[in-house]
Amino acid sequence: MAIIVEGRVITFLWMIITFAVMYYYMAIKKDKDYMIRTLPALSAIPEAVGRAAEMGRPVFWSPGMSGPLNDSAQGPQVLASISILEYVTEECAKAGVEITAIMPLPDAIPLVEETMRTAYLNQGKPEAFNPDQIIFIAEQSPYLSGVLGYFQRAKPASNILVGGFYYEAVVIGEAGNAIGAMQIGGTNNTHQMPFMVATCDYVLLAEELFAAGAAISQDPDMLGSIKGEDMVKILLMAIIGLGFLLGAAGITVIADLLGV
Amino acid sequence: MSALSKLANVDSRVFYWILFIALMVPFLSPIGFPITIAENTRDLYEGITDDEVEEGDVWIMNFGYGVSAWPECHPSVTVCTKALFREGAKIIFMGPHYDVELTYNKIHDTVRDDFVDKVYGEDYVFLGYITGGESAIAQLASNIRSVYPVDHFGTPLDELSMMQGVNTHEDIAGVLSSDTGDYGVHFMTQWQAAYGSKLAEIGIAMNGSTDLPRWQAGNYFGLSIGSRGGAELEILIGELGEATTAMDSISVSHLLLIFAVILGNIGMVVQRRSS
Amino acid sequence: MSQILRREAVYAFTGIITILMILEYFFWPTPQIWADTIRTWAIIVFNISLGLGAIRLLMQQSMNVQKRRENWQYSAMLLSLFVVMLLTGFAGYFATGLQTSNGIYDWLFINIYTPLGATLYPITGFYIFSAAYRAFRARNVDAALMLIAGCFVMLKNAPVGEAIWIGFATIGNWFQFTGQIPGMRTFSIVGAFGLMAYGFRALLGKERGFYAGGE
Amino acid sequence: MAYPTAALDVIGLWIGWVLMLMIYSYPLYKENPAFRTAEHMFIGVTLAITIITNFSNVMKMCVTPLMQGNILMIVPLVLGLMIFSMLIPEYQWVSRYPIGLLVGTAFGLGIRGTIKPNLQDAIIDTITAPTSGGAMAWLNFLYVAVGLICSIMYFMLTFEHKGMLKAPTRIGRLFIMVGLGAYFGNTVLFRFTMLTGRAQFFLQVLKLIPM
Repeated sequence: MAIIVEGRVITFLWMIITFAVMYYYMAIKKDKDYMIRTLPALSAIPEAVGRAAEMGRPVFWSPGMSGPLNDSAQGPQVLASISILEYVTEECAKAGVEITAIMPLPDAIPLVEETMRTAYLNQGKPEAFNPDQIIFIAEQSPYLSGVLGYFQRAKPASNILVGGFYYEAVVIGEAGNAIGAMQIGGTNNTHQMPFMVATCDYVLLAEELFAAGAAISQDPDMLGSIKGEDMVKILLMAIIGLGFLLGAAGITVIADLLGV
Repeated sequence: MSALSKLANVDSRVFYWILFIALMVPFLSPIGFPITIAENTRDLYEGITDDEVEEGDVWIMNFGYGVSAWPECHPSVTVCTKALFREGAKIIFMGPHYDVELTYNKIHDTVRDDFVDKVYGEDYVFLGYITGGESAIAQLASNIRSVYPVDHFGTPLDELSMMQGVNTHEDIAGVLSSDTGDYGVHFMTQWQAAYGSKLAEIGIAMNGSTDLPRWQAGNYFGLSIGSRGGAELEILIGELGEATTAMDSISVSHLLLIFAVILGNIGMVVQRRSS
Repeated sequence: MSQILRREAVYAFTGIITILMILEYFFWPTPQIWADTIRTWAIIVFNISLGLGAIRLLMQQSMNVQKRRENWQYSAMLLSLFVVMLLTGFAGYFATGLQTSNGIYDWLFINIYTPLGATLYPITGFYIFSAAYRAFRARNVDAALMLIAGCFVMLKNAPVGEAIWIGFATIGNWFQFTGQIPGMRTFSIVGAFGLMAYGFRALLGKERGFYAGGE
Repeated sequence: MAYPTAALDVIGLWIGWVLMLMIYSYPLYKENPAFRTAEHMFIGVTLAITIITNFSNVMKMCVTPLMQGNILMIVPLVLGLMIFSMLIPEYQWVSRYPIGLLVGTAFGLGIRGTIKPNLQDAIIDTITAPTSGGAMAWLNFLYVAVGLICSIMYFMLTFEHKGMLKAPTRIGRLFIMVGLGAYFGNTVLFRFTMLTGRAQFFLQVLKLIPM
């Protein structure tokens, strides 16, 4: 392995194994449809829309401050959130419930509009979609004020707070609690997960957010790569388990190998 | 609704007023609870003092925080700047926030005595604002002058004596990164993991939970967590400052919050029982 | 031809750059000039792209004023302060290379931007208090565990905790140095896998959501 | 820092104090014109600072070297300006190339940089037995290893949490809750410290405590 830079051999092997396993499940075993495990937060969406229908109040969706679509950390969260928006909008169109989207992300507006329009179309109600259902408010504080003002006025029955949230998760989550809304949260930003767990009824933690997006979009590449990830996680757990037992016995071969 | 169950629904503004006033009281009559030093903080201080730092070593100090996080990060950065200067190290100041110049001016104020006998261009330089995330920090490791052709004041780096022969990660003895955002993590993935560079995080407390496993795994040689870390560093250097002053307010506000949490939970239990 | 330019060529372009960054790391011990060039270009493009958000915000605020939308006066004030700050800043920049060399810009920077910047973000201190009070409740085992861990870490961080009872610091230190490690380390590991999965799909040209308007 | 003496500085200090109260009138009272004024002032000032700071950075890194003969710098300049085609619907596709450069660089550097610290170093630390600290150290060693395996198992996304997996994944979620709780506790310290700075500023301007 002299051609691989010293000290980066295991890193290289790890990357190649991960990519190979993912490719296997994305491309070669394409015929088999992989299913994402039950995600309580996803299963709760019909309940959230049903609640809104009963109470005659709207459903609210927002992806949080996140960041531009081309941000490698925040972009994927916005895309997963928009997949979930499609599912929520279809449920709302089916139940005749109003859905409002407030978002601070300029570059994602075309995608959100396109997604909601398609969702209404899929339910045979293209005329029910009004672009004004999407409210764009830039910058964190105005966005927060806009959302809290909307909560005071419309008192949504259910809030879908999924995406790359920052500290607005605390404020919106708590304000949603105060008006008694049922809340489904989800983020891959570790720093906001505690607040979502504290203020939401259901939460998609970390990768569950992307899995939910894949479960809805049924994108075979996404599903295949998530299946591949799971397989590599099994390998990882085996290494940790074996390494732990050997480590406890004073044998450091695995730790030494990992450091090469 | 019984009085106890009302506890579960006190108007938030009541707490906000109490909190804001409670934060002020200790400034007017300080209490001064004892502070023990955490192992991670001691590792940081010992990693930038005595034989860990040689005369003339060039260090990077990344101001990865803006004016809003001054109370959280600046006391620790102040102590670490003093410690490095007293060991004869040279410091490159930089940062990814628009107001990095204000933070640079503030370090001159809080480290005034140590700056007296230091000369700009020989003992320290200020490269100024940087943006571009992981790409920028990766490129900094490879070629500082491609990211910073000139310093903040427009002086070409080649005209600054301390920057002679300093252009890649190999020429940097160590990096101290103080972050509200991700630049410290970028230094970890693109400097420490890639080249084994000596790196420590002067972090905000919120990131303490993600930074601690990294200090334990050896990615950071030391770690300061929030204003509490600042107070510990002030004790280690023997010059109490802003962080120590703030600790009393932190104590009062934390007790208040725990009291409110208990209140809320009692209210919830009572509400459950009555319904 | 134009369809290829709009799609396949873009995905290939992205994939090639991803691969080049990876190859440089594993096959060359020191950074390479061609990779330096790509990174430097990416930094410059990133700098320029930040202008996009600014333009969109200005367009929105100008529309508010033009159409006399609700609260348009605030937008008018925002725009006028923006113009003053921009002109004085550029005056300083083009005179000396440093925008803060202009007295008006510097004064606004120190006396308007700094206090507001130092005030707006800490507003979360209020909200975390009511969030903790309202939502930090032991509704179930999960919430109870989160509550217990949170309270002991708070009592360890605040010097008064140790002053009341040394046990608070001991238990709090356990949660800080051991208790939270599995959970936090899992997020780092899972995050690394997520990044590799997304990067791999982008590398294969199968991740298209990044581009304006998606697919 | 001493209390300012120059008139302009004293005025500036008091303006900052009033602006702070205008902002905190929102949580302490309710959303109101004073808050909105201060907030819009901040957005306007920040917007100008953003444009000027980035403009000067592009000048330093790209335009000046270009004018000094580095012809290649024309490429990032053009690529960067291409991103503004996002504002013109029919030419939006042109912006995909600069975005491709940003996304490709971000993922390439991200992938190569994340594996060692987040996977290798993390596992090495998890499986390295303690060399001191007695029984408690060994208990903690067991706790972290078991906790890590169960927590990772929780994030298996294509296997139902049933049968053999039900117990370990349930335990895994509890380990994650402990982590999030500690995270919450640390976040409280961060948020309160920032607010403490404002409480201190409030008193300093009133000269009740020294600057």
